[in-house]
Amino acid sequence: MATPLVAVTSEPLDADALVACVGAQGDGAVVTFAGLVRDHNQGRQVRFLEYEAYEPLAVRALQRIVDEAGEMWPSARVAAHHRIGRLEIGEASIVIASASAHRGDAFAACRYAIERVKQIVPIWKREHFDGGDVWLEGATADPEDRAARDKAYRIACA
Amino acid sequence: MATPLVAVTSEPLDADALVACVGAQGDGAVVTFAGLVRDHNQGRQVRFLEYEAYEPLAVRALQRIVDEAGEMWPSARVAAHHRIGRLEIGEASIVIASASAHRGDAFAACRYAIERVKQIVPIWKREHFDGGDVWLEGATADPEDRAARDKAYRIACA
Amino acid sequence: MRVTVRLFARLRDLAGTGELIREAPPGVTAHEIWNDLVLEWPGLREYEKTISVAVNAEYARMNARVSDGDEIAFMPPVSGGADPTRK
Amino acid sequence: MRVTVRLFARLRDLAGTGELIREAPPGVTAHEIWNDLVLEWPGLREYEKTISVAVNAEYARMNARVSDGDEIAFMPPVSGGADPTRK
Repeated sequence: MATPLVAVTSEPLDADALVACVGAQGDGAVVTFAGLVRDHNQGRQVRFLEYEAYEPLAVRALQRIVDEAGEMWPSARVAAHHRIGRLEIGEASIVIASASAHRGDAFAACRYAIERVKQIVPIWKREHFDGGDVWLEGATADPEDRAARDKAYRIACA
Repeated sequence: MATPLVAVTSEPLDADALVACVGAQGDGAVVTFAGLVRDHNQGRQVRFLEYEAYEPLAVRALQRIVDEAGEMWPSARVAAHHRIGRLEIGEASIVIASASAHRGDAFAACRYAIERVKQIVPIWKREHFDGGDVWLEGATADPEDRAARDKAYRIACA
Repeated sequence: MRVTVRLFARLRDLAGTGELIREAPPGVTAHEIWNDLVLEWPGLREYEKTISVAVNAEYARMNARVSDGDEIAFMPPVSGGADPTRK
Repeated sequence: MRVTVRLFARLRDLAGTGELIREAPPGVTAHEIWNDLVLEWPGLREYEKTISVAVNAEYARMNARVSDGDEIAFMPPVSGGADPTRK
Protein backbone atom coordinates (compact mmCIF):
# COMPACT_ATOMS: atom_id res chain seq x y z
CA MET A 1 0.00 0.00 0.00
CA ALA A 2 1.34 3.44 -0.86
CA THR A 3 2.38 5.59 2.08
CA PRO A 4 -0.02 8.55 2.41
CA LEU A 5 1.49 12.05 2.47
CA VAL A 6 -0.16 12.76 5.81
CA ALA A 7 -1.11 10.47 8.66
CA VAL A 8 -1.86 10.33 12.37
CA THR A 9 -0.97 6.89 13.64
CA SER A 10 -0.17 4.91 16.74
CA GLU A 11 2.45 2.91 14.82
CA PRO A 12 6.15 3.79 14.92
CA LEU A 13 7.04 6.34 12.25
CA ASP A 14 9.18 5.40 9.27
CA ALA A 15 11.24 8.25 7.84
CA ASP A 16 12.38 6.12 4.90
CA ALA A 17 8.79 5.49 3.84
CA LEU A 18 8.09 9.23 3.94
CA VAL A 19 11.16 9.97 1.88
CA ALA A 20 10.05 7.36 -0.64
CA CYS A 21 6.64 8.93 -0.97
CA VAL A 22 7.94 12.47 -1.63
CA GLY A 23 11.00 11.48 -3.64
CA ALA A 24 11.17 11.42 -7.41
CA GLN A 25 13.90 11.21 -9.96
CA GLY A 26 13.80 14.90 -10.75
CA ASP A 27 14.74 15.87 -7.21
CA GLY A 28 18.19 16.80 -6.06
CA ALA A 29 17.48 17.43 -2.40
CA VAL A 30 15.60 15.61 0.32
CA VAL A 31 15.34 17.04 3.84
CA THR A 32 13.79 15.23 6.78
CA PHE A 33 12.87 16.38 10.24
CA ALA A 34 12.20 14.04 13.14
CA GLY A 35 11.04 15.20 16.54
CA LEU A 36 12.13 12.82 19.28
CA VAL A 37 10.81 12.46 22.81
CA ARG A 38 13.34 14.04 25.18
CA ASP A 39 14.30 12.60 28.53
CA HIS A 40 13.99 15.93 30.30
CA ASN A 41 11.87 19.06 30.08
CA GLN A 42 11.93 22.17 32.25
CA GLY A 43 14.05 20.43 34.82
CA ARG A 44 11.77 17.41 35.02
CA GLN A 45 12.91 13.86 34.36
CA VAL A 46 10.51 12.63 31.70
CA ARG A 47 9.36 8.99 31.85
CA PHE A 48 7.29 8.92 28.68
CA LEU A 49 4.83 11.04 26.70
CA GLU A 50 1.26 10.36 25.78
CA TYR A 51 -0.10 11.99 22.63
CA GLU A 52 -3.76 12.54 21.93
CA ALA A 53 -5.26 13.85 18.69
CA TYR A 54 -8.58 14.95 17.32
CA GLU A 55 -7.80 12.62 14.49
CA PRO A 56 -9.98 13.67 11.56
CA LEU A 57 -9.13 17.33 12.09
CA ALA A 58 -5.45 16.54 12.70
CA VAL A 59 -5.27 14.76 9.36
CA ARG A 60 -6.94 17.71 7.64
CA ALA A 61 -4.59 20.15 9.35
CA LEU A 62 -1.57 18.15 8.20
CA GLN A 63 -2.97 18.11 4.67
CA ARG A 64 -3.48 21.86 4.86
CA ILE A 65 0.15 22.31 5.88
CA VAL A 66 1.38 20.12 3.03
CA ASP A 67 -0.76 22.15 0.62
CA GLU A 68 0.45 25.48 2.02
CA ALA A 69 4.06 24.38 1.63
CA GLY A 70 3.36 23.28 -1.94
CA GLU A 71 1.88 26.69 -2.74
CA MET A 72 4.78 28.59 -1.27
CA TRP A 73 7.51 26.34 -2.69
CA PRO A 74 6.01 24.86 -5.84
CA SER A 75 9.15 22.83 -6.49
CA ALA A 76 8.78 21.06 -3.14
CA ARG A 77 6.67 18.11 -2.03
CA VAL A 78 6.12 17.57 1.68
CA ALA A 79 4.84 14.63 3.71
CA ALA A 80 4.15 14.64 7.46
CA HIS A 81 3.20 11.83 9.83
CA HIS A 82 2.41 12.36 13.52
CA ARG A 83 2.36 9.55 16.01
CA ILE A 84 -0.09 9.31 18.93
CA GLY A 85 -0.43 7.15 22.02
CA ARG A 86 2.34 6.34 24.44
CA LEU A 87 5.85 7.22 23.25
CA GLU A 88 9.05 6.28 25.01
CA ILE A 89 12.15 8.46 25.31
CA GLY A 90 13.96 8.74 21.99
CA GLU A 91 10.98 7.71 19.86
CA ALA A 92 9.84 9.98 17.03
CA SER A 93 6.52 11.73 17.53
CA ILE A 94 6.67 13.52 14.19
CA VAL A 95 8.50 12.95 10.93
CA ILE A 96 8.42 15.36 8.00
CA ALA A 97 10.05 14.80 4.61
CA SER A 98 10.50 17.38 1.90
CA ALA A 99 11.89 16.89 -1.60
CA SER A 100 12.78 19.47 -4.21
CA ALA A 101 15.12 20.08 -7.09
CA HIS A 102 16.51 22.93 -4.99
CA ARG A 103 17.94 22.34 -1.55
CA GLY A 104 16.87 25.77 -0.35
CA ASP A 105 13.23 24.97 -1.07
CA ALA A 106 13.51 21.52 0.49
CA PHE A 107 14.89 23.00 3.71
CA ALA A 108 12.39 25.86 3.80
CA ALA A 109 9.34 23.70 3.14
CA CYS A 110 10.38 21.20 5.81
CA ARG A 111 11.04 23.88 8.40
CA TYR A 112 7.81 25.66 7.56
CA ALA A 113 5.88 22.43 8.00
CA ILE A 114 7.15 21.68 11.51
CA GLU A 115 6.45 25.26 12.61
CA ARG A 116 2.91 24.97 11.27
CA VAL A 117 2.40 21.56 12.90
CA LYS A 118 3.09 23.16 16.25
CA GLN A 119 0.65 25.97 15.44
CA ILE A 120 -2.42 24.31 14.02
CA VAL A 121 -2.52 20.51 14.34
CA PRO A 122 -4.92 19.40 17.10
CA ILE A 123 -2.55 17.09 18.95
CA TRP A 124 -1.62 17.33 22.61
CA LYS A 125 1.04 15.73 24.69
CA ARG A 126 0.82 14.73 28.30
CA GLU A 127 4.17 14.48 29.97
CA HIS A 128 4.62 11.73 32.52
CA PHE A 129 7.54 12.66 34.72
CA ASP A 130 8.99 11.40 37.96
CA GLY A 131 6.28 12.35 40.40
CA GLY A 132 3.32 13.20 38.22
CA ASP A 133 1.99 14.16 34.85
CA VAL A 134 0.99 17.36 33.09
CA TRP A 135 -0.66 18.34 29.83
CA LEU A 136 1.61 20.57 27.79
CA GLU A 137 -0.04 23.38 25.89
CA GLY A 138 1.48 25.58 23.22
CA ALA A 139 -0.34 27.66 20.66
CA THR A 140 -4.03 28.37 20.27
CA ALA A 141 -4.80 26.67 16.98
CA ASP A 142 -6.13 29.05 14.35
CA PRO A 143 -5.30 28.13 10.77
CA GLU A 144 -6.62 31.48 9.54
CA ASP A 145 -4.23 33.45 11.73
CA ARG A 146 -2.15 35.24 9.12
CA ALA A 147 0.43 36.41 11.63
CA ALA A 148 1.15 32.84 12.72
CA ARG A 149 1.51 31.71 9.14
CA ASP A 150 3.81 34.63 8.35
CA LYS A 151 5.89 33.78 11.38
CA ALA A 152 6.31 30.20 10.20
CA TYR A 153 7.33 31.51 6.79
CA ARG A 154 9.90 33.87 8.28
CA ILE A 155 11.36 31.07 10.39
CA ALA A 156 11.59 28.89 7.27
CA CYS A 157 13.88 31.65 5.98
CA ALA A 158 12.97 31.16 2.37
CA MET B 1 31.63 -1.03 14.00
CA ALA B 2 30.53 2.44 14.95
CA THR B 3 29.65 4.72 12.05
CA PRO B 4 32.22 7.55 11.76
CA LEU B 5 30.93 11.12 11.80
CA VAL B 6 32.61 11.81 8.47
CA ALA B 7 33.42 9.53 5.57
CA VAL B 8 34.19 9.41 1.86
CA THR B 9 33.09 6.07 0.54
CA SER B 10 32.18 4.20 -2.61
CA GLU B 11 29.46 2.31 -0.74
CA PRO B 12 25.79 3.41 -0.81
CA LEU B 13 25.04 5.94 1.92
CA ASP B 14 22.86 5.06 4.87
CA ALA B 15 20.96 7.99 6.38
CA ASP B 16 19.70 5.87 9.27
CA ALA B 17 23.25 5.00 10.31
CA LEU B 18 24.16 8.70 10.29
CA VAL B 19 21.13 9.57 12.38
CA ALA B 20 22.08 6.86 14.84
CA CYS B 21 25.59 8.22 15.18
CA VAL B 22 24.48 11.81 15.92
CA GLY B 23 21.37 10.95 17.91
CA ALA B 24 21.23 10.85 21.69
CA GLN B 25 18.48 10.73 24.24
CA GLY B 26 18.78 14.38 25.12
CA ASP B 27 17.88 15.48 21.61
CA GLY B 28 14.50 16.60 20.47
CA ALA B 29 15.26 17.28 16.81
CA VAL B 30 17.02 15.43 14.05
CA VAL B 31 17.38 16.91 10.56
CA THR B 32 18.82 15.07 7.58
CA PHE B 33 19.80 16.25 4.14
CA ALA B 34 20.33 13.93 1.20
CA GLY B 35 21.59 15.11 -2.17
CA LEU B 36 20.34 12.86 -4.96
CA VAL B 37 21.64 12.50 -8.52
CA ARG B 38 19.21 14.27 -10.82
CA ASP B 39 18.16 12.97 -14.20
CA HIS B 40 18.65 16.31 -15.91
CA ASN B 41 20.95 19.31 -15.63
CA GLN B 42 21.07 22.47 -17.72
CA GLY B 43 18.85 20.87 -20.33
CA ARG B 44 20.95 17.74 -20.61
CA GLN B 45 19.61 14.26 -20.01
CA VAL B 46 21.95 12.84 -17.38
CA ARG B 47 22.87 9.15 -17.62
CA PHE B 48 24.94 8.91 -14.46
CA LEU B 49 27.51 10.83 -12.43
CA GLU B 50 31.05 9.93 -11.54
CA TYR B 51 32.51 11.42 -8.35
CA GLU B 52 36.20 11.74 -7.66
CA ALA B 53 37.78 12.88 -4.39
CA TYR B 54 41.15 13.75 -3.01
CA GLU B 55 40.24 11.42 -0.22
CA PRO B 56 42.49 12.27 2.74
CA LEU B 57 41.85 15.98 2.27
CA ALA B 58 38.13 15.42 1.66
CA VAL B 59 37.83 13.57 4.97
CA ARG B 60 39.68 16.39 6.73
CA ALA B 61 37.47 19.00 5.10
CA LEU B 62 34.34 17.15 6.22
CA GLN B 63 35.73 16.95 9.73
CA ARG B 64 36.46 20.67 9.62
CA ILE B 65 32.85 21.34 8.63
CA VAL B 66 31.49 19.16 11.42
CA ASP B 67 33.74 21.02 13.87
CA GLU B 68 32.73 24.44 12.54
CA ALA B 69 29.05 23.54 12.91
CA GLY B 70 29.70 22.33 16.46
CA GLU B 71 31.38 25.62 17.33
CA MET B 72 28.58 27.72 15.91
CA TRP B 73 25.72 25.61 17.28
CA PRO B 74 27.14 23.98 20.40
CA SER B 75 23.88 22.11 21.00
CA ALA B 76 24.15 20.39 17.61
CA ARG B 77 26.08 17.35 16.46
CA VAL B 78 26.61 16.87 12.73
CA ALA B 79 27.72 13.91 10.63
CA ALA B 80 28.42 13.97 6.88
CA HIS B 81 29.20 11.16 4.44
CA HIS B 82 30.01 11.71 0.77
CA ARG B 83 29.91 8.96 -1.79
CA ILE B 84 32.35 8.65 -4.71
CA GLY B 85 32.56 6.55 -7.84
CA ARG B 86 29.73 5.95 -10.28
CA LEU B 87 26.29 7.00 -9.06
CA GLU B 88 23.05 6.28 -10.82
CA ILE B 89 20.08 8.63 -11.07
CA GLY B 90 18.28 8.95 -7.74
CA GLU B 91 21.19 7.70 -5.65
CA ALA B 92 22.46 9.84 -2.78
CA SER B 93 25.87 11.41 -3.24
CA ILE B 94 25.83 13.13 0.14
CA VAL B 95 23.96 12.60 3.38
CA ILE B 96 24.19 14.93 6.36
CA ALA B 97 22.53 14.39 9.72
CA SER B 98 22.21 16.93 12.50
CA ALA B 99 20.80 16.45 16.00
CA SER B 100 20.07 19.03 18.66
CA ALA B 101 17.78 19.71 21.57
CA HIS B 102 16.55 22.67 19.51
CA ARG B 103 15.08 22.24 16.08
CA GLY B 104 16.36 25.62 14.93
CA ASP B 105 19.93 24.60 15.65
CA ALA B 106 19.45 21.21 14.00
CA PHE B 107 18.17 22.84 10.81
CA ALA B 108 20.82 25.55 10.79
CA ALA B 109 23.75 23.21 11.39
CA CYS B 110 22.56 20.82 8.67
CA ARG B 111 22.06 23.60 6.14
CA TYR B 112 25.39 25.18 7.02
CA ALA B 113 27.13 21.85 6.51
CA ILE B 114 25.84 21.25 2.98
CA GLU B 115 26.74 24.81 1.96
CA ARG B 116 30.25 24.29 3.29
CA VAL B 117 30.57 20.90 1.59
CA LYS B 118 29.97 22.61 -1.72
CA GLN B 119 32.57 25.25 -0.87
CA ILE B 120 35.56 23.38 0.51
CA VAL B 121 35.42 19.60 0.12
CA PRO B 122 37.77 18.41 -2.66
CA ILE B 123 35.26 16.28 -4.56
CA TRP B 124 34.35 16.64 -8.23
CA LYS B 125 31.58 15.26 -10.33
CA ARG B 126 31.74 14.31 -13.96
CA GLU B 127 28.38 14.29 -15.62
CA HIS B 128 27.77 11.63 -18.22
CA PHE B 129 24.89 12.77 -20.40
CA ASP B 130 23.38 11.66 -23.67
CA GLY B 131 26.15 12.50 -26.10
CA GLY B 132 29.15 13.12 -23.92
CA ASP B 133 30.52 13.96 -20.52
CA VAL B 134 31.72 17.05 -18.70
CA TRP B 135 33.42 17.87 -15.41
CA LEU B 136 31.29 20.18 -13.32
CA GLU B 137 33.10 22.86 -11.36
CA GLY B 138 31.71 25.06 -8.64
CA ALA B 139 33.64 27.00 -6.03
CA THR B 140 37.38 27.47 -5.65
CA ALA B 141 38.04 25.66 -2.39
CA ASP B 142 39.52 27.90 0.29
CA PRO B 143 38.63 26.96 3.85
CA GLU B 144 40.16 30.20 5.16
CA ASP B 145 37.88 32.35 3.01
CA ARG B 146 35.91 34.18 5.67
CA ALA B 147 33.40 35.56 3.18
CA ALA B 148 32.47 32.06 2.01
CA ARG B 149 32.02 30.88 5.57
CA ASP B 150 29.91 33.91 6.43
CA LYS B 151 27.79 33.25 3.37
CA ALA B 152 27.15 29.67 4.47
CA TYR B 153 26.21 30.97 7.91
CA ARG B 154 23.78 33.50 6.47
CA ILE B 155 22.15 30.83 4.30
CA ALA B 156 21.81 28.61 7.37
CA CYS B 157 19.71 31.48 8.75
CA ALA B 158 20.58 30.82 12.33
CA MET C 1 -31.93 19.64 18.73
CA ARG C 2 -28.99 17.54 19.87
CA VAL C 3 -25.30 18.06 19.36
CA THR C 4 -22.28 16.03 20.30
CA VAL C 5 -19.60 17.87 22.26
CA ARG C 6 -16.00 16.65 22.14
CA LEU C 7 -13.39 17.75 24.66
CA PHE C 8 -9.68 17.08 24.38
CA ALA C 9 -6.61 16.84 26.55
CA ARG C 10 -6.91 18.90 29.72
CA LEU C 11 -10.45 20.01 28.87
CA ARG C 12 -11.41 16.35 28.90
CA ASP C 13 -9.74 15.85 32.26
CA LEU C 14 -11.50 18.88 33.71
CA ALA C 15 -14.91 17.71 32.54
CA GLY C 16 -14.22 14.09 33.31
CA THR C 17 -15.44 13.09 29.87
CA GLY C 18 -14.33 13.47 26.27
CA GLU C 19 -17.73 13.27 24.67
CA LEU C 20 -21.20 14.34 25.74
CA ILE C 21 -24.57 14.91 24.15
CA ARG C 22 -26.24 18.25 24.73
CA GLU C 23 -29.72 19.44 24.01
CA ALA C 24 -29.64 22.93 22.54
CA PRO C 25 -32.12 25.31 20.91
CA PRO C 26 -31.92 25.82 17.12
CA GLY C 27 -29.53 28.59 16.11
CA VAL C 28 -27.28 28.12 19.12
CA THR C 29 -23.64 29.18 18.68
CA ALA C 30 -20.54 27.27 19.66
CA HIS C 31 -19.87 29.98 22.21
CA GLU C 32 -23.23 29.43 23.91
CA ILE C 33 -22.51 25.73 24.15
CA TRP C 34 -19.12 26.54 25.65
CA ASN C 35 -20.71 28.86 28.20
CA ASP C 36 -23.01 26.05 29.28
CA LEU C 37 -20.01 23.80 29.78
CA VAL C 38 -18.28 26.43 31.89
CA LEU C 39 -21.36 26.69 34.12
CA GLU C 40 -21.15 23.00 34.71
CA TRP C 41 -17.34 22.79 35.05
CA PRO C 42 -16.00 26.17 36.20
CA GLY C 43 -12.43 24.89 35.77
CA LEU C 44 -12.90 25.28 32.02
CA ARG C 45 -13.18 29.05 32.38
CA GLU C 46 -9.43 29.59 32.24
CA TYR C 47 -9.52 28.41 28.60
CA GLU C 48 -12.06 31.05 27.54
CA LYS C 49 -9.41 33.04 25.63
CA THR C 50 -7.30 30.20 24.34
CA ILE C 51 -9.59 27.44 23.11
CA SER C 52 -10.13 26.57 19.48
CA VAL C 53 -13.39 25.18 18.21
CA ALA C 54 -14.25 22.84 15.36
CA VAL C 55 -17.64 21.98 13.94
CA ASN C 56 -17.84 18.58 12.27
CA ALA C 57 -14.06 18.28 12.32
CA GLU C 58 -13.43 21.61 10.57
CA TYR C 59 -12.02 24.62 12.39
CA ALA C 60 -14.71 27.17 13.07
CA ARG C 61 -15.27 30.42 14.99
CA MET C 62 -16.92 30.61 18.37
CA ASN C 63 -19.82 32.50 16.81
CA ALA C 64 -20.53 29.65 14.36
CA ARG C 65 -24.13 28.45 14.54
CA VAL C 66 -24.50 24.73 14.93
CA SER C 67 -27.15 22.37 13.64
CA ASP C 68 -28.87 19.26 14.86
CA GLY C 69 -26.48 16.33 14.85
CA ASP C 70 -23.32 18.46 14.61
CA GLU C 71 -20.15 17.53 16.43
CA ILE C 72 -18.67 20.49 18.31
CA ALA C 73 -15.07 20.08 19.48
CA PHE C 74 -13.37 22.34 22.00
CA MET C 75 -9.59 22.19 22.02
CA PRO C 76 -6.97 23.68 24.33
CA PRO C 77 -3.76 25.11 22.86
CA VAL C 78 -2.04 22.41 20.83
CA SER C 79 1.30 20.82 21.59
CA GLY C 80 2.17 18.44 18.77
CA GLY C 81 5.73 17.73 17.76
CA ALA C 82 8.41 16.70 20.18
CA ASP C 83 10.65 19.49 21.32
CA PRO C 84 9.85 21.68 24.28
CA THR C 85 6.48 23.39 24.36
CA ARG C 86 6.34 26.40 26.60
CA LYS C 87 3.36 26.26 28.88
CA MET D 1 64.77 17.12 -4.39
CA ARG D 2 61.70 15.22 -5.56
CA VAL D 3 58.04 15.95 -5.02
CA THR D 4 54.89 14.11 -5.99
CA VAL D 5 52.33 16.14 -7.90
CA ARG D 6 48.66 15.12 -7.79
CA LEU D 7 46.11 16.43 -10.28
CA PHE D 8 42.35 15.96 -10.00
CA ALA D 9 39.27 15.96 -12.17
CA ARG D 10 39.70 18.06 -15.30
CA LEU D 11 43.29 18.95 -14.43
CA ARG D 12 44.03 15.25 -14.53
CA ASP D 13 42.33 14.91 -17.91
CA LEU D 14 44.27 17.87 -19.33
CA ALA D 15 47.62 16.48 -18.17
CA GLY D 16 46.71 12.92 -19.02
CA THR D 17 47.89 11.78 -15.59
CA GLY D 18 46.79 12.15 -11.99
CA GLU D 19 50.19 11.73 -10.40
CA LEU D 20 53.71 12.61 -11.46
CA ILE D 21 57.12 12.94 -9.88
CA ARG D 22 59.00 16.21 -10.39
CA GLU D 23 62.55 17.17 -9.66
CA ALA D 24 62.68 20.63 -8.11
CA PRO D 25 65.30 22.84 -6.44
CA PRO D 26 65.13 23.27 -2.64
CA GLY D 27 62.85 26.13 -1.57
CA VAL D 28 60.59 25.87 -4.58
CA THR D 29 57.03 27.12 -4.10
CA ALA D 30 53.79 25.42 -5.12
CA HIS D 31 53.30 28.22 -7.59
CA GLU D 32 56.60 27.52 -9.30
CA ILE D 33 55.67 23.86 -9.63
CA TRP D 34 52.34 24.89 -11.11
CA ASN D 35 54.07 27.18 -13.60
CA ASP D 36 56.19 24.26 -14.76
CA LEU D 37 53.07 22.21 -15.30
CA VAL D 38 51.49 24.98 -17.35
CA LEU D 39 54.56 25.11 -19.58
CA GLU D 40 54.16 21.43 -20.26
CA TRP D 41 50.33 21.46 -20.58
CA PRO D 42 49.20 24.92 -21.66
CA GLY D 43 45.55 23.85 -21.25
CA LEU D 44 46.04 24.12 -17.50
CA ARG D 45 46.54 27.87 -17.79
CA GLU D 46 42.81 28.62 -17.61
CA TYR D 47 42.86 27.37 -14.00
CA GLU D 48 45.56 29.83 -12.89
CA LYS D 49 43.05 31.94 -10.94
CA THR D 50 40.76 29.21 -9.69
CA ILE D 51 42.88 26.29 -8.51
CA SER D 52 43.38 25.31 -4.92
CA VAL D 53 46.56 23.71 -3.67
CA ALA D 54 47.28 21.27 -0.88
CA VAL D 55 50.62 20.17 0.52
CA ASN D 56 50.61 16.73 2.11
CA ALA D 57 46.82 16.64 2.09
CA GLU D 58 46.39 19.96 3.89
CA TYR D 59 45.15 23.08 2.14
CA ALA D 60 47.98 25.52 1.49
CA ARG D 61 48.74 28.76 -0.34
CA MET D 62 50.39 28.93 -3.73
CA ASN D 63 53.41 30.62 -2.15
CA ALA D 64 53.94 27.69 0.23
CA ARG D 65 57.46 26.28 0.02
CA VAL D 66 57.64 22.55 -0.46
CA SER D 67 60.14 20.03 0.80
CA ASP D 68 61.67 16.84 -0.49
CA GLY D 69 59.09 14.06 -0.54
CA ASP D 70 56.08 16.35 -0.24
CA GLU D 71 52.84 15.64 -2.08
CA ILE D 72 51.54 18.73 -3.88
CA ALA D 73 47.92 18.54 -5.06
CA PHE D 74 46.35 20.96 -7.52
CA MET D 75 42.58 21.02 -7.54
CA PRO D 76 40.04 22.72 -9.82
CA PRO D 77 36.91 24.30 -8.29
CA VAL D 78 35.06 21.66 -6.32
CA SER D 79 31.61 20.28 -7.11
CA GLY D 80 30.61 17.89 -4.35
CA GLY D 81 27.00 17.36 -3.34
CA ALA D 82 24.28 16.54 -5.79
CA ASP D 83 22.21 19.48 -6.87
CA PRO D 84 23.17 21.66 -9.80
CA THR D 85 26.60 23.20 -9.82
CA ARG D 86 26.94 26.25 -11.98
CA LYS D 87 29.93 26.03 -14.27
